Amino acid sequence: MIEAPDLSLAALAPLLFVFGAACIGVLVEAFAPRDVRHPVQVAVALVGTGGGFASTLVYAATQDLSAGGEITAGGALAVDKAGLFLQATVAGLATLAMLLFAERGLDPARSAFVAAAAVPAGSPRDRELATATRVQTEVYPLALFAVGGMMVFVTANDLLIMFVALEVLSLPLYLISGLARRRRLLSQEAAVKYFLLGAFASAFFLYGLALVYGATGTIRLGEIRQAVGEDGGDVLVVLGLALLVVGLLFKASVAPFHSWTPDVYQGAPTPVTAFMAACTKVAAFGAILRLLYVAFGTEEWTWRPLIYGVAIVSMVLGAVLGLTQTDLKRMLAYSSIAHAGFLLTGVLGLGADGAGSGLAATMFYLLTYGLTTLGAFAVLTLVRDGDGEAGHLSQWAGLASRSPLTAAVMGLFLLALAGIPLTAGFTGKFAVFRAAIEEGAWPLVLVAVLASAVAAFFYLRVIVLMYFSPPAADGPTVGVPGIPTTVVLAVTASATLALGILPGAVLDLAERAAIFVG
Amino acid sequence: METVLPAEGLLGWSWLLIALPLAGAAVLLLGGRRTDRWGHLLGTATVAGAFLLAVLCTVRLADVEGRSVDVDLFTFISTGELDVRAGLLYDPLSAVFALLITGVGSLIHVYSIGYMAHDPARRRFFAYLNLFVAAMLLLVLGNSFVALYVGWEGVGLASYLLIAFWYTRPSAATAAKKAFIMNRVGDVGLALAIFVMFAQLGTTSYAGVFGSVGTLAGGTLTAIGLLLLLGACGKSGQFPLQAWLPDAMEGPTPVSALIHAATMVTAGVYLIARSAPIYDETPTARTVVLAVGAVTLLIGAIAGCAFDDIKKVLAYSTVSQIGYMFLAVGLGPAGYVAGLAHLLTHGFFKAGLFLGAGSVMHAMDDSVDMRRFGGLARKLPVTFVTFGLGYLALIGFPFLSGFYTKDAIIEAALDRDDAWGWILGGVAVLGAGLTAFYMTRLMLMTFFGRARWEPGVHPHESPSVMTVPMVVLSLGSIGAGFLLVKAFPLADWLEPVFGEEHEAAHVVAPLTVGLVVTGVMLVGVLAAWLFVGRREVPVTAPVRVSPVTRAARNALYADTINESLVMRPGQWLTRALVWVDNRGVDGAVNGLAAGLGGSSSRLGRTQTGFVRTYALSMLGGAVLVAGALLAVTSG
Amino acid sequence: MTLTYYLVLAAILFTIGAVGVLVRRNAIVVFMCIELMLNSVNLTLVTFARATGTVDGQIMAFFVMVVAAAEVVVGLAIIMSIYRTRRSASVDDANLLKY
Amino acid sequence: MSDFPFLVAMIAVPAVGAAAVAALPKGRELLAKQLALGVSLVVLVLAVLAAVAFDTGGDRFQLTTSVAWIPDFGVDFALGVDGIALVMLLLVGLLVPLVIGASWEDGAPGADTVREAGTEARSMRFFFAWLLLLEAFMVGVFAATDVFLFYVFFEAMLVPMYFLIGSFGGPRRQYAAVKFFLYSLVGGLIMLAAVIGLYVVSTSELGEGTFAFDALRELDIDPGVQKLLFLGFFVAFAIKAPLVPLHTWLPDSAAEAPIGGAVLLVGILDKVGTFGFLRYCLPLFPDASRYFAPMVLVLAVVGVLYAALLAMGQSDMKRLVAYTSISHFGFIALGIFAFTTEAATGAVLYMVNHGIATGLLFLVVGMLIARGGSRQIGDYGGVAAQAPKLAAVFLVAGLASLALPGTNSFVSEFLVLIGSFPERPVYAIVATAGIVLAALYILLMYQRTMHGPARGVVAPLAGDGPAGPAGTADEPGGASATAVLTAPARTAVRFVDLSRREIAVVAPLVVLILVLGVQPQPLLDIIEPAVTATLSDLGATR
Repeated sequence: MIEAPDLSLAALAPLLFVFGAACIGVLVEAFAPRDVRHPVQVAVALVGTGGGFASTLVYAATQDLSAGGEITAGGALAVDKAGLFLQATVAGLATLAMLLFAERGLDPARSAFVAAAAVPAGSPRDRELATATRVQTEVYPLALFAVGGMMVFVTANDLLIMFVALEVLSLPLYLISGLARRRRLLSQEAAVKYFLLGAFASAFFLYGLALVYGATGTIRLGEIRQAVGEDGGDVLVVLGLALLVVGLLFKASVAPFHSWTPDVYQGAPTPVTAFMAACTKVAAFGAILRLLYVAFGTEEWTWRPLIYGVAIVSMVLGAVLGLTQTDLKRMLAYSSIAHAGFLLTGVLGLGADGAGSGLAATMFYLLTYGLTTLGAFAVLTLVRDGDGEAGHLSQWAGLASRSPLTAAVMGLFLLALAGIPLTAGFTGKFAVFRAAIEEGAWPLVLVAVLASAVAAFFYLRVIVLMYFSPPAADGPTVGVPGIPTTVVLAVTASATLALGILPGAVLDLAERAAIFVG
Repeated sequence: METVLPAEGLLGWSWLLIALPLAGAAVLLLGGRRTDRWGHLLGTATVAGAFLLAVLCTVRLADVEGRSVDVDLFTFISTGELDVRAGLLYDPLSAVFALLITGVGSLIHVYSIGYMAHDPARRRFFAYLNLFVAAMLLLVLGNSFVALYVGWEGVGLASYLLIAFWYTRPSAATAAKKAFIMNRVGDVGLALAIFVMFAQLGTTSYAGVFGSVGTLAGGTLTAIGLLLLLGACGKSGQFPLQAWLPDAMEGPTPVSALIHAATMVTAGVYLIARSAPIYDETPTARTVVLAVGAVTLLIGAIAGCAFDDIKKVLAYSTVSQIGYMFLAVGLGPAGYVAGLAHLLTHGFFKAGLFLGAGSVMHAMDDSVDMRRFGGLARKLPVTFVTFGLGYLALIGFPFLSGFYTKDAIIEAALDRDDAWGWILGGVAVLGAGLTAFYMTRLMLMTFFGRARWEPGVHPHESPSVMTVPMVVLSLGSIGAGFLLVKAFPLADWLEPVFGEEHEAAHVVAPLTVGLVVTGVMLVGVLAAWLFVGRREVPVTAPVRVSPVTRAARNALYADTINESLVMRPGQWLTRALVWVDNRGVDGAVNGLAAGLGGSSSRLGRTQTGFVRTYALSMLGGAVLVAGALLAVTSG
Repeated sequence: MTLTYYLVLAAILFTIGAVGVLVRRNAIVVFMCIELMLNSVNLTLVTFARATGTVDGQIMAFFVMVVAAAEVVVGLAIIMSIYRTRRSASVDDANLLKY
Repeated sequence: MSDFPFLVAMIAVPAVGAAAVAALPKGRELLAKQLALGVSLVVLVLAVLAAVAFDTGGDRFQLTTSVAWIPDFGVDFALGVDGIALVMLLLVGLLVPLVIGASWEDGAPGADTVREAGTEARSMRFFFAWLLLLEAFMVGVFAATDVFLFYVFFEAMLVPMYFLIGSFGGPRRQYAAVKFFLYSLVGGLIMLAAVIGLYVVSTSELGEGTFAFDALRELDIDPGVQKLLFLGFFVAFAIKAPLVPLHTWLPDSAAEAPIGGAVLLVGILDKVGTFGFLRYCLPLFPDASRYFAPMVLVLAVVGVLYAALLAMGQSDMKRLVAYTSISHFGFIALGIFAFTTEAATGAVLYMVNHGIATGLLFLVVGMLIARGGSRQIGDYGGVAAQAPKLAAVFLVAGLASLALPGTNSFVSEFLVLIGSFPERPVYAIVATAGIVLAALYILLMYQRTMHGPARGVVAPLAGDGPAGPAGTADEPGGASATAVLTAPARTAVRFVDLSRREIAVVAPLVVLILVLGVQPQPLLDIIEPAVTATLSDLGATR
């Protein structure tokens, strides 16, 4: 007679919201008539993500988290303060991303997504569909599944759950990154690359899981910690740790596991890119933090050099490679690689047994970066030419004189990404650097600041083009954003400013939320 | 030096000496065209007023106990241990200079009214002239080296403005710049001297410094002495900084008379005389002063023999005469008074000579080429007479000013009674001969012989507003020497400053000296008559001449040396540095940027777009990571 | 102990799979190599389950199979779509996105 | 009186003003100007009142305000001024209105026509908005007594200046703007690392981390760490100041910036570097300061001569002035690192005087360029004959920047040299040689542009008749930065003399130059206590 595992519905409510919405979405796809589908799907998606976001906050507010959080679902999930913060971040950012998905005002064909993914790109049917205003809505449930996966990912208390969550968040992403309405070849190529490499990476993760299991006889993070604590890190554990981390670094697009990032970011539909850049980053780093904090907190000195190394490689590579990019999406991809490096300085600030301020700092950075980059991609969707978005730098010349507001907002996001004070980017950078220096990693921080100086160059170049250059002759048109995009821009921009000027409250929240259980 | 009483009564107002001309300058400069009509009168009035005040102050000073008062005005700079108060020191020495400056100054202002009558910018001229008088008075009246330095650079500015008065002439602009720069070189010396004083004594006031000269090490004193000398050389156009003075003749002639003959250029002598307490302690520095004086004396005299530009000749004569003064003050207590006496008399007759030259130019349509003069004696009687008197005084014709003062210097030199003494004495005597030669040459070429005027030139005597000052000055050139040396000995007046005049045991009887000098002088005159007076003066200077002459015509290649030693290397260095800065320093930065860009595009190639390459990089990364970790933990 | 052989075998299979990903051009084959890697992991898990004497490992293996199956579905869909567009399943042909 | 939060007001007023000006509808250029001028004048009044409220005998920091800002980082929004900061604030308050006055005609049709092709005339609203925002940040950077806050303003200052240069600058403004931004950013980021390091040290020493200047001053930091932190701060300030060899951004930026921007850049922004030396490097890292002093002094003295020689080699007036400033910054650094009251006081006074003198020089050069439409010295000649007032002001500015006695700069330069001589005779002697070079570069420029016959873009006077149509055609466009031409030769024009507006702009500076030249003592009395306090933190000898 097996007794049912304990389930704290309150703790699972966020997940239930999202997955529930996802399932409903599938049903809607199946049964709702085409013409109502889009509004319904959008509603469902927003309810799902927004509800997920709200319910995390409600839960955090109502429950007594003095213990740091609860372990539920038969020990599979650890819904703890940090987990909730990350879940909330994911859900919140996802809500904004959903709004971007829902934008219909910009593309003449009323959607950024392909009408019929199955139709071969470039075929006569495809060409006629390209102009038709018919929209396909499967992206919404897919995206919701991904969101759900992410939210599980950051609360997984169990390597296997982590793996499953990894797949649940990845598989839909593979698909929706192939659904661009324009430049379908690129989009499909992105999907293939992302898929193959993603699968390859998850294989590594899985093998690492197996090795750790073999060495410690368990896959519960807490138990792994005990086991490792007792009989130090033998070869299997170390190998396992390495492979697990590799699997996660891939998702976090940290060099040298970054190579998919530029291609996929460039090829995927921009809303999807925004979604990936913001949410996947959060989820991946959430998992990394949890793994290193809970399972290998006592092994700090084992993984420290690893993180140290990849952080440097990632920052330098991202910053340097970004210099010569001519496509904005690709440039932002490299910037995201560099930022992954900065985030790792925060991870390094975890300190022995997570004693350092690294966890709080990294979580705050994730929030700020997510908001800023989401906003930046949102602006990209506005600037268009005959063939979809005008991603080429040269097309942005003199944008300020054509559309001052767009340029101003973009400028704000770029300054934030460059980490200029009074923007969220600076507060985040300061937090992670501080954490790292407290752990004595000042040489790394020195590299980091130099890297961010280099990175600043390509952010500045965009500003120079927008403001100081004469408008290009065949300049792009700046689309008038519909309500959804407007909301996204308003939220992200104001948040970027607010977290730069008065970050106190949120910092404090992150500070108090900086606890993992398990 | 003895305690200085605070000033009261009239002397308390002596700052008006400076304030008056300064106010004049301010009014004229700010007033603009409105003041065109009466500007020159105001300018003259302020200086004349200053002269009266100076006379009164000096009279009052005579019966002040200790004959020296201190006029404390306000705190200029006070921070840390540095406390510079703005104040004046009115003592016999400064009084003498104040009289000279305001006196000659007033005369030249009057003269300028006529001389500049037709210049549209006459107002500006008088403004600058007033500015100069104010600065010069500050220089001589200031009670600290800082105050002196302020005046020092002030007169530098005034001289810059006045030399460049006709600034549309490139030559004038260049000459002005040259003067200012070479002065600045000297000023560096003066500034450093002040720094040393502050570092060693913590003060820069005359009282403070001279009061504790005794506490200073010999080396320090010598350093101070030499640095001060550098400053003096710059301002007084002494070797090696003499080259600017002749070029300064680009300025209007009254300027040459006032600034570059009578007053400013003698500031160096004032500085050394004022710093007597320092020099008395450092024979080394004093010897250098002697050497500088002697060398300059000859350079000036030799160069003076070769030029055909009447003003240049007078300029070099000035250089040479100031050489005499340096030589004198370099002799120490024996020579201070002699030097200052010569300075005063020189102030009279050289100013007179310049005004005369100005009058001649006025008559000759501003030509300065003596080869185009000749036979002007009859046309310009007043000028001829006054100029002639100045000439006689300068060459030391018996019983005129120059005779007394120059002899005094030569006697003092000989009285050293050592090898130096004889050398210096010889140089001085030789100088006297040369002076006689070039001045006689000038006289002959200008006033005698056949008229070699440019066609269309109709010489005419200058208006009385110009001739009167010339007459006054010529009277000075007659009497000043006798008055200062015999009648009312300057020595007694300056006694509070330089102490008792010590009765020197004359090595050579004054009479003998007088005879010898006069003899040499006559030789010079005769030589000049032989070379110039007897035969026809060619209208254009002969080309094929002896190396000596050529050297003299080039002022012993002073400019050439400056150019090849300073200017050329300087320009070269500048050009080189500009290159270094653009290519090197900035190049490094831009190079770094370019390097980053290059490596970026090169690294970009690794992003081949082939999935399998990506996979390879991942696998490689994984292996690397795993290997590293194993190495870390197991090793 | 004999279980080591299984582990080594699994490691070899994993390596073969990884190398296969690198050397094969056809997307399908590449994908099958990845599947091979997953299955080698399954073998490892089962082996360890045996070693520790628990069934966790074997249960995990089932999880992995399910996940792998899901991956196949998604993967084939993606590969098919690009194949129909390009008439080729060679991963090397898909390199419009680079640098 | 002194309870009134002057400093907060001095930051808030221009910040709000900037927003207001930027928010004005298109085409309300005149209103924008008037509003901007009004706001900046208010700031000036506030600055003066603050100076009145300041008690020279009182505490080191006065008019203080402090509210918690980011508790998690231990950051307070803490403001307060000592004598040094106060005089800088006065300078800020003084220069901004003048700059606005000088830029009055910019963007006027006359000026915009000479913008190089391709760029349409930019609305000047944003120019003035950026200017005011910059003023707010400049006030903040000097008034901050919290290192974090200081850093925030320090970096934030870059943005408005970046846009001023980039949007309203000369032909190569893009290059100049980016170069300016990156140079400063590199320094700033390195300083950021040091700032955090300092915070961490304070955490380990005081238990909880703080950025409060007064608390940090009390720390005694291990010498090794001090050196690292010192270098972190020093690099940032040495780039800002700038010291050779980190100077090459300044000539480009100053040359391409609009005149208004150039004045503030050289007059105030760069002073943040020297201010930083004095406020942060010396008191926080005394041992390191003493250890590195010789190195800094060498840089300073080399800079004095090197930059002066380079100035002589320039053919572009704005670049020339920029190089003279670099030379002057050498003097300031010498004064600061000589560690004597006289020298340091002189250095602070130098910061003010240089702002006034070089500010004036830039303004006049701008007025010249506005008329001639060229930055090349070679294109000018004989201007004095046609624009005597302009020439006179130019001369005053020049004399001030060659530190002629009677002008303000003399006092400061004299103090720096005489103060550093007792401690560092060699450096002082070498630096003193610089005064000759100063005379050279100024007089060379003055002679070439003002003296001699009319040349280049200066049309010779047609007899003594009234100014012909050519003269009236070239109504002075103010210190129009946009008037900088790429085309070398431009039709020669009759130069009109200073307009009333231009006189109003330069007059205050001329007066200050002369007054402070004779009566520097009031300023010195404000400065000295702060300096002695700083040096006592350093434990300097005298």
